[in-house]
Amino acid sequence: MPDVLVQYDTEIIQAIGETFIMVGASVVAAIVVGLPLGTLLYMTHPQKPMENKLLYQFCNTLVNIIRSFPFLLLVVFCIPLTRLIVGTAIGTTAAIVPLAIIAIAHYARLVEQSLLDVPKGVVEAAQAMGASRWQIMTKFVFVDARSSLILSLTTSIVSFISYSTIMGVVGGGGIGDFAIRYGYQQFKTDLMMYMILIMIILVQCIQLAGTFLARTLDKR
Amino acid sequence: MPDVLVQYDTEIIQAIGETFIMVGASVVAAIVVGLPLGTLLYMTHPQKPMENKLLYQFCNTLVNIIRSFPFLLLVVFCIPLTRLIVGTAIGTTAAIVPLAIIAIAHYARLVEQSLLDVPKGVVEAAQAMGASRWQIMTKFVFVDARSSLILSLTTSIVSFISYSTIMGVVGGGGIGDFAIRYGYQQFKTDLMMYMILIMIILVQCIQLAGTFLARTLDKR
Amino acid sequence: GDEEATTNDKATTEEATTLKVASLIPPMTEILELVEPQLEADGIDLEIVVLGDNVQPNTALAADEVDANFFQHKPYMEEFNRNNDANLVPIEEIYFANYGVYAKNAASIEELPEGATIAIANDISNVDRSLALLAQHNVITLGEKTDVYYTEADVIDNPKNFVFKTVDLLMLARMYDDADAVVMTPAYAAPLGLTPKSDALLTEGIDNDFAITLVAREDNQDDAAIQALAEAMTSEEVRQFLEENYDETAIPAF
Amino acid sequence: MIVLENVHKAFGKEVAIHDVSLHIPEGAIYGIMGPSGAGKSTILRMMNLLEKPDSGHVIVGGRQLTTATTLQLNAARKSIGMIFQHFHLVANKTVYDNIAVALSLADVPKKEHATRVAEVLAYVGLEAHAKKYPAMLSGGQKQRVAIARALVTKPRVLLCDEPTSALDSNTTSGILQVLAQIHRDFGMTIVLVSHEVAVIKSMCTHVAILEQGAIYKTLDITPTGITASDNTAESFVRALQEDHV
Amino acid sequence: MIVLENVHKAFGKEVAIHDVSLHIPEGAIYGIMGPSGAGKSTILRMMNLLEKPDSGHVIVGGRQLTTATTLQLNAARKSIGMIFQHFHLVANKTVYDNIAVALSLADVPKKEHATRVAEVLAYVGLEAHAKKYPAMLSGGQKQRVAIARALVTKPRVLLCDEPTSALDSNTTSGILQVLAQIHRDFGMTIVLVSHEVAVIKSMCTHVAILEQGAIYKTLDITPTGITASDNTAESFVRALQEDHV
Ligand SMILES: Nc1ncnc2c1ncn2[C@@H]1O[C@H](COP(=O)(O)OP(=O)(O)OP(=O)(O)O)[C@@H](O)[C@H]1O
Ligand SMILES: Nc1ncnc2c1ncn2[C@@H]1O[C@H](COP(=O)(O)OP(=O)(O)OP(=O)(O)O)[C@@H](O)[C@H]1O
Ligand SMILES: [Mg+2]
Ligand SMILES: [Mg+2]
Repeated sequence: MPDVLVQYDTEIIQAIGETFIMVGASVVAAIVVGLPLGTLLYMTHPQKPMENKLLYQFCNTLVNIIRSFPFLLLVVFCIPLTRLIVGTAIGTTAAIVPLAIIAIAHYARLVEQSLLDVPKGVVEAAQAMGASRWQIMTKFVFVDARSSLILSLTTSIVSFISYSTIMGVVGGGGIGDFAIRYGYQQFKTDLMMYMILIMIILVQCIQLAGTFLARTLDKR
Repeated sequence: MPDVLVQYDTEIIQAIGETFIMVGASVVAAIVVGLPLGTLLYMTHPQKPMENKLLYQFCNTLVNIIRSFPFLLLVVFCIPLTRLIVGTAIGTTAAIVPLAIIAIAHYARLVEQSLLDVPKGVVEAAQAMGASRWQIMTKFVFVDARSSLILSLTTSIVSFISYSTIMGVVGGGGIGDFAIRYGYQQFKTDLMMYMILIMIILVQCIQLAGTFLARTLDKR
Repeated sequence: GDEEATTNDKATTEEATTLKVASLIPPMTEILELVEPQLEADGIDLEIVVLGDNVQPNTALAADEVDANFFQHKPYMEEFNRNNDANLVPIEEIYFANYGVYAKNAASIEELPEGATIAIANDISNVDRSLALLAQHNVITLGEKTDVYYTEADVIDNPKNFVFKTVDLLMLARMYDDADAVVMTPAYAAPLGLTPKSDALLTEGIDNDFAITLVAREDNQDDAAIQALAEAMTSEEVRQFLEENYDETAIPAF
Repeated sequence: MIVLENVHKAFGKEVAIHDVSLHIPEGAIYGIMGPSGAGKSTILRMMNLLEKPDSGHVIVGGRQLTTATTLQLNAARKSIGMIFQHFHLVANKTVYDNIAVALSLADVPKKEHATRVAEVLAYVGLEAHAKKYPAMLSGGQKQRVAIARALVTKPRVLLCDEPTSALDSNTTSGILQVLAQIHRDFGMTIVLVSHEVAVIKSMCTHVAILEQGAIYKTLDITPTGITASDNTAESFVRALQEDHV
Repeated sequence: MIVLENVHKAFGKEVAIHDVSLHIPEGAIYGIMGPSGAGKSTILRMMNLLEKPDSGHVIVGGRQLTTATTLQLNAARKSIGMIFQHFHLVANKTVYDNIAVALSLADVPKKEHATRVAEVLAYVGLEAHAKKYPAMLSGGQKQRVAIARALVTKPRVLLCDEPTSALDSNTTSGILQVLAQIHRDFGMTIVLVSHEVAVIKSMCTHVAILEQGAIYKTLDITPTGITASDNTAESFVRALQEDHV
């Protein structure tokens, strides 16, 4: 192993761990909140099962507002909320809050779009069977859109990794921040290159896994 | 108009102009290069009209590598290229190069995914008529996927606006950077809020226009 | 110059306390690392919180998230206090970061061509500082200070029509190739192999307000742990460290 | 049992259904015929309110669907089976799951699913294809899955939109026999949209003929019954060599 | 004209086509029949190589498609029209554009498009629907658009997969008359997959009957000709009241 990696090995391992925590939490937020929010956006669209202009515009504007913030300022804006939730506004745990919020907005938008590509007939079949809205989504629409939802999540995760690199602002750490701090600010170019390599490998693995899973589950 | 806006009016107008230039150039790059790249990703997928594992993996890895870089470091990495293309590495024009590169990778990924949702039958109909690959895409697949492609572009543009806020590092300017520099770093909170409001309005307009256009063009 | 560390009544701390100090980059972080063992001997567990932004260390300090920070000069801190109703207080000036002007293709400021581009940092206090440095050496003339800071608008005389390009602090060093001249701190010049002593066309020297200072809050400024930290940071060991590793770059201010 | 009262439906400026009233008695097998584009599918889709009439009422089993709440409508739809003209199978579900989902929506306990799905798959002759996905099926096989899905819950009302359009006459008579059998056993009401005169004649007791969105005529007829099916290639040879088709 | 030599096709472990050889003479109207799932669509789709056989050869108009380059294959396909069992219309193109795109792929000058599209739309009785999108059409209307799209380029070979499955007998005979007319005028080769014995009998000179992926029998028959079409509601009444169908 190259000297520079040996020299910084504990820091690097810690940074990798921090990235996993931040991105992992974002993924959880994206799935637990972003997926339902995106589903609501889809459902309340005109001519969709829960058509509702007001609710649609509310959710739509909410997502837009979150996505409008320069990410740095979103982090700053979240500080009071972060403090409320995790008790502190600095450190890896604290970084999770703004990351999770942007993750939710980001994935919700892609979910909405994936669901809009589901053929009308699938929804009609569900409605004809008397499926509730919940059943229409879980038993029909999600099933039909599953490979698309997985590809969207994959794309989102890669974006989350990218967002996490900015979390150095509030001491979030992570590989990206490590690369920026040591490699870029302190001109340890070789160290920076190794960190970027780690990120490339990470992204490549996630993308390959996502593409593979999506392709396997796509029976259309 | 609030005093603080009057005081900074020329700077604000300039910042808005810079944002438009940076985002506009990204959009052009996304359409001119990202769309073909995403199309190539789709075409070379297994069981798609130009199935080619090697070419697919090449493009896929390329997109992944770009998307792996912490955005700040991508900006730095691009400096030699930027200098080559626009003659300088600082200023709004220079900011366009890294922004365009990330825009290309970002939109290519969403294009790939949108096209994967096109029903097989559409491609088969084209193939049965002896359509060339170019014709399969332009006369059939893009037509079927057009609303999805527009929604993807809309999502991408909103992301580009977000990316453009980081371009202060190379003196790119723009509303987001203005909000960060004057509003956040100089604690002019009211100014910052106005800038964020401008960004929210901008994003909201783009999203509304995109959603409207996509819905109008969707005849499925 | 600022007040010296005041006399301390309580000389000892009985139990181990944790002291969180926010900082940004070397040599700031290195100084903190250097004094860590000494504080540990005093029963103080020093935790260095590295942040990546010029505002958050103050925000965190004001919000009691950290006990002190070490990254800024006094004017910057005062500006923060003014705008955020904060009560940050300077504890101890540690070193002068000797701001300087560097140029790749000019050996002196006179050699810079008419209309040359000068890259300066884009945050307002550093814009002020960069312009002040140039004014100090009569390269430009600044008018009356209308606001807290000088901005480009305050340049009333610019005989050689220099063009100022603002870029991120982190980007300054990279502009060495691009701009005709760069105004930056030694910390950013060092990786390019540049030192204020031998390469800078102009330097700020030490006769200014811009010493990097240990900062705490009004309510904890007298805490034994803070005082112990201030003491450790002004030790001979630190002075020696700075003189050996940052000659002319970080000039001890104590 | 199924009553349409002055239902009217326009798509943009084009009127698809002009003020149609129709009364379908409980337990009937009711045929709907008419040329392509006459409005057969539209009128059938109104019977479970997939197509909302612009005016008029739809009453199924005594329930006013047109004024029902979503909850009431869902409840009513659970007892109305539908075979779509374009099948509308879920592409990412296997044949088995496409059928089983209808059972789980009808609150049939999970442990009964396997036997009931196997039963309907046997009816439509697809026992061997349970694990396939729709994209792996031939046109007629897809249609038979759609039939199986509608039958599996034994609904009180069965709406069939061209249920045998993709099937050869032997497979068709097989399916029709199953329908007739289920009708005998459960006495459900069947509405059968078909362009095949033979199908209507063999099954229906009542027929409505549509033309340009209006009822041209309703007839009461005596079903001729279904001739035995013989699903072999030889039957095609015989049919081709017969003088009359 | 169309020769299949020992073509074989398996989907996974399931063999869909077992070593089939078939010779379709130039200018023939060749019927393919067989029960649902027999392999009719698969074999038809091999004739323009949409389905690539695992082994064997496909020769159309003297060209070996199985060994052709993409360019050669595309050229060959331009003279082979196809009507898909599931239509495969482009959902975001109007009826007009769905048909016109076939013309532009066949390099027909743009200025001829309007008249030629109008002509085929008249053939299939959809003049009034040119500006509609497929989602606004009834099942039979969609099928007729698919037919019009295949006919508009006047291809040398026409592959039809259940082209009239969604059409009532009157519309069917109208379409068949158009096919017969075009066949008389241009002498193209038509391969007609159908489960309707009447359709095959009225048109075809040769028939192959498939069973489980193999040819059970080929027959030469004399087409009975198409009985005049009468596309009114009254004709349904008459048909229902006739004794024999
Ligand atoms: N969404 C729509 N927008 C516009 N017109 C429509 C729409 N749906 C149906 N139509 C029109 O309404 C008429 C009736 O359609 P419907 O599907 O009920 O016909 P059908 O009798 O089922 O015909 P087929 O036997 O061909 O299936 C047709 O002319 C069709 O073009
Ligand atoms: N992609 C596939 N994967 C697996 N099996 C397939 C696939 N495509 C077709 N088959 C199987 O191959 C057999 C022949 O299918 P084909 O579509 O050729 O039938 P067909 O004669 O056209 O029937 P129909 O009259 O019902 O359209 C069927 O049993 C079908 O299930
Ligand atoms: Mg219909
Ligand atoms: Mg078939």
